[in-house]
Amino acid sequence: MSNLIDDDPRIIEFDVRTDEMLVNMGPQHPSTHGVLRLVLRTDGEIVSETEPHIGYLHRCAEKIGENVTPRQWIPYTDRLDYLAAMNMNLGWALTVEKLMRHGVGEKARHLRVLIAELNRIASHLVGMGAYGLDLGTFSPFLYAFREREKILDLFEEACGARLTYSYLTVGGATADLPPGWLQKCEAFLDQFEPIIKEYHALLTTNAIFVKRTAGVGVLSREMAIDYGCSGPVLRGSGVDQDMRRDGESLYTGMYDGYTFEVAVQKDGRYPRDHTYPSVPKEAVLGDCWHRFFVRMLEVVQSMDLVRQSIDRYAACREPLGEPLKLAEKLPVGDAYLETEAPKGQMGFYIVGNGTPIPWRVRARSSSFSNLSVTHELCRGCLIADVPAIVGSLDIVMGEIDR
Amino acid sequence: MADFLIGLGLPGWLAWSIAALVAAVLLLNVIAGGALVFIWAERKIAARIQDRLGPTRTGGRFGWLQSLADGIKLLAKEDLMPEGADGLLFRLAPYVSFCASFCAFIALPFAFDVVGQRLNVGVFFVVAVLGLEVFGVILAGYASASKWSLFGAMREAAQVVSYEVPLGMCVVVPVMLAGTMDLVTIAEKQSGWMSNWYLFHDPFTFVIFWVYVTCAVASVNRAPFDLAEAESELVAGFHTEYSGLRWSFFFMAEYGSMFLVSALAAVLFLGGWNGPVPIAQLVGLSEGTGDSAGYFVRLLGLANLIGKATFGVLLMMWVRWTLPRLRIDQVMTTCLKYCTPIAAVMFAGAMFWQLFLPGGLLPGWSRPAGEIREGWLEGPGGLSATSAPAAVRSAGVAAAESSDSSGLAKRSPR
Amino acid sequence: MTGMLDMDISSMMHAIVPALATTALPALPMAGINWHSVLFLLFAGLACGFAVGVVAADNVVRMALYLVFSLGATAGLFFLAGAEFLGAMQLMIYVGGTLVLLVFGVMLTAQAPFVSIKPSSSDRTLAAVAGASLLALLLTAAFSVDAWMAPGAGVVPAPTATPLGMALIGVRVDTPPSGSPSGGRVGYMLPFEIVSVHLLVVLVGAAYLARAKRRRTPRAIDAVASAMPVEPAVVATAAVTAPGRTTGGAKSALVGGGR
Amino acid sequence: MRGPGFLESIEAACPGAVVGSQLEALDPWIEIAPSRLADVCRWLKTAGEPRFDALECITAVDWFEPDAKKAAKVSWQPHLELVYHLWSTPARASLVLKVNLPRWSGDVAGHLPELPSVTGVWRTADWHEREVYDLSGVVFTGHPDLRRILCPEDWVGHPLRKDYEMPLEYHGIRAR
Repeated sequence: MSNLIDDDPRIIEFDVRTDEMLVNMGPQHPSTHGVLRLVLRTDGEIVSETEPHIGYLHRCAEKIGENVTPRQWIPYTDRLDYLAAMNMNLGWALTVEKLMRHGVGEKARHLRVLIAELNRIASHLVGMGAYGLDLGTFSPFLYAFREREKILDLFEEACGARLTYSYLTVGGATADLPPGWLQKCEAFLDQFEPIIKEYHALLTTNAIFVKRTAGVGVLSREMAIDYGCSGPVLRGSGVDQDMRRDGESLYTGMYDGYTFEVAVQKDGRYPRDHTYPSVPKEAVLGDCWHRFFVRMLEVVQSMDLVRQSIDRYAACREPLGEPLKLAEKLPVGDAYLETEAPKGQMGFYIVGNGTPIPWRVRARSSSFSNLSVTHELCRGCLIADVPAIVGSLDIVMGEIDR
Repeated sequence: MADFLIGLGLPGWLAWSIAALVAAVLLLNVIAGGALVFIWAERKIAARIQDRLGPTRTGGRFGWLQSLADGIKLLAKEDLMPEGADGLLFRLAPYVSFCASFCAFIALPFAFDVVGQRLNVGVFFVVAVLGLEVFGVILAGYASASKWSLFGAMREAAQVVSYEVPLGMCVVVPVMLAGTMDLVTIAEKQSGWMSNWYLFHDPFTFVIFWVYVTCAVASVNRAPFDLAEAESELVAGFHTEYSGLRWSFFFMAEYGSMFLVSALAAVLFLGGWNGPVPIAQLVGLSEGTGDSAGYFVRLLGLANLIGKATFGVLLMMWVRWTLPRLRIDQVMTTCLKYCTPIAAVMFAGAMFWQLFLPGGLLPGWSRPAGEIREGWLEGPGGLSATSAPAAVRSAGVAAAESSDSSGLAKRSPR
Repeated sequence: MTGMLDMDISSMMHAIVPALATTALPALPMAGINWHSVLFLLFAGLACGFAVGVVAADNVVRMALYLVFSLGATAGLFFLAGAEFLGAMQLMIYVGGTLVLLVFGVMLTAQAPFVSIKPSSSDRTLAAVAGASLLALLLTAAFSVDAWMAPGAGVVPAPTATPLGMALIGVRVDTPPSGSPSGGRVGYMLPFEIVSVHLLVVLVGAAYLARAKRRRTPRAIDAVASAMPVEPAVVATAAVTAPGRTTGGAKSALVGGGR
Repeated sequence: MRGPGFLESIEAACPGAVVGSQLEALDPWIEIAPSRLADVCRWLKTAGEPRFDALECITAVDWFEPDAKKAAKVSWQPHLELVYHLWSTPARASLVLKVNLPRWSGDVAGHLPELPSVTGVWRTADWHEREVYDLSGVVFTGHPDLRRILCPEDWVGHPLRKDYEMPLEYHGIRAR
């Protein structure tokens, strides 16, 4: 048997005699998107093993959830994925409404689609900008943040906050949109439409960007599902799954009447790729480039959704409806609901025991599972690939550590 | 200069040392001043590319005192040294890098005869000294006693050493066209209209220019090749642990060598101090027609060279703020699989072009470059004309026979 | 090799300075100080001082640094002697090439960050003896050559690069043409190429000797195995594409219904 | 074979594994015997129809009322309930498994309850089980690398337990 191993060319590796080095990337590191510590076992530049250490931002939000009423826990959901706080609020609000079997009016439904998709655009813009930073180019980051500022201004007008909104709450939203907001939102969309091409020119079709991302960190379909990845990471590997279409009926009900295509490569083609650059030949399905490209497509998809929701929201005449009373008693039982947050499927689980305060609150984070793939993807890559791969997973530490 | 001081009654040796000192300080400050301007320019250009304003408050509307403010901040900042660092090497590294990058300017001709020291091996000397700058980086990376700086130093050394090969090959083509390594002569050969620039001399040289630009950007560690201080991977590479004045020396060294590399490109390919349109000749002025005219022509030449070099530096800044960074193995493949073979092929092409079409495509149009440039072959002591092999026999008189008195140069061996 | 010699020639310099005052600089109207010898003293002092430093230092990296400065000062000496090409060559080949690799090697192999080499006292005496004897040999040789004792015989400050270039292709300038009509003698090109090929062979040999037969780490093995068959075709076909977009949401498997 | 039939197919595949079920709840669930959990999960992923190829989330709910007054009125016995949410990508269907564990193994305070690990079935369980071990104190036998994931390695106690007392100080930092 031993000589068999000796002859197998894949086994033998001729290399200058070197010994391996353990290197810490993080927790204070410019490219780890927050306080993530990656222990790399490197042999020269080749990374043979990566081990993520998390928990630096752990605030045990779930324990607090067992001491406050659901509406009081909304601000804690803001701080889970602080780049997409609206989607977090929405996820928690829907879960509580599912437990209490409390429906929401048409106007509130359309408002929620409008705000959630707008926040998805803002989150993907940060993802795209930060990814440019990971690969060494600074300018796309500023272009992305310039656009994101405009969205934050819109949110500030709607709910007064720019990052942690606590706006979408159980039973609708804390307040209705101010007059004239819809026109401002439409104006933003109109001027944002042509700018998308700039981002494609700056990054997606940039030769060096393609060289740094195509074929790097290939996540096969089976491994993505096995590791519980979700969102753009899953769709980047060609799995046609989007909770807005495949999720719980309560959540997909919110998107009834909206037409959108899931941004995933089906039999070699992305939906509507006539208006986007074609896939470069080096790109393998499931690599960093595809994950990035899915996010860029989702930005346009969300813009369409926002336009549709503006029209529907404007058509509703009746008032928004009152959010839940603070001391409302929770029925006995439990409820779990997964929503499509920008980073992936964000699940909330609540156990009620008849008192207004839930017995157990659980937040299933999408980045938590997405990050767990890192040690598979970063095996045998170069040091410069580690930030590229971790950046393509678009993780947020607040959501992972809870 | 020295004679003037002797006139003042200073003892001879004191006068000469002061003159030498003045020349050295003048040269040093031209570059240091240039570096300051480039630091400010980089902030402004980066701002414009990123759709923002850049410094606007420090000193007037355009924030042109920003570099001064940075300088003062760096002076006031505490010079930290990590606990495990090797004291001597840590302190020495920035100065090694700084001196290497600045001492290459001795051989660079700013105007007709305005050159620190007219070396016969000018080009070779500049490329050699450019290779020394990597020492400062290696020592800094090693002495900072941190794994990340070591990585940065390793990458920098590997990159700069391997990019010297194609850089050397690109530099050889203009030397071959001019027939000498003396930068002053190379620039003189390109005087006259813009068509005399070596850039347009033949298609091969044109391609070699762009390969030179790539290799220069890589050997100066800028833009897509700036792996040594890749902030997204190595925090800040070799100068992570530096702060304050020591860090500013690295910074000056980087901008100094950026200016050097683009000035070298200007001299070798873009006609040095000769402007696109030979205004001095048209107006009838030349070095010889008296002091003030000579002074004006040299000033014009200085403006030309600094303009071209600044254009080169701005190009590097523009590239830096738009392109992402390459990976170390891609940097190496571009060097070994793209730059070197292309440079080799173009060099061969330029050689054959030189052999078969010495005067260029339109004989009348551009000056024949085929004759011997070194006058010493006919001069006393050299080989007698009869014995020189046919290929080398000179047709015209070498242009190097210009007057060799130079304000700056202490000695100039013709 | 120059670094290893415990060559302290400062004492020797006073004896032969007037002899070596080659006036590469044109005789300038400067009374008193002869700049050339001042600079010569400076560079020679630097070269020898750092050479002593290399021998005396116990920290490997410092040793390498002193070697860099010593060879740099030697390059200065070449420039002083008017051999500009040789000076630039020394800077590029020795300091810019060889010593970069040497510092590289030292950095990578220094296990403890600052490995220090402490020669035992017996080694020191042995080295001192060998050094002193070689120094004595050199001194006697230097003093026995009369030409060197005479004041410098004004070197013609001819440009140094072109004659070397010409010598490569056969136009020898060092000896007057020996009357043969061709005048040219065999150039240095052939020996130059042979030496460079020889060096290349040496480098390849060194790399071959340093290789290590090493089993890949087990994870690397399956990484290689898994990396191989990943063609886009394989991955794409595996993607189970659900038919069309069902508007209804997912049902729990237990409740039934579904597609 | 969906709906009620599904329940019978699991019992057929793993006799004696299903201990109870609740089909009318908001999220219908099945209760599995702790020892048979790994077999049921492996069957669900490989042989079941539809294939549950993704484990979404593992939650540990600590049913224990710390203060005596309320404890008297409560209808359930103190126990630790683990909830597994599964998801089938092809069929886009979800499934909830529940497992009841004693709060302390052998009711000896301090001995953590044991449960077979499902990292063999789904790779994502690796981190989720580490988190449940870290915050709720459940030892997963067969887990390749069971150590704390969110709290520091040397943290004492399991925060999400109802009877958890925050330590007074941790490495000199005042905690309460």
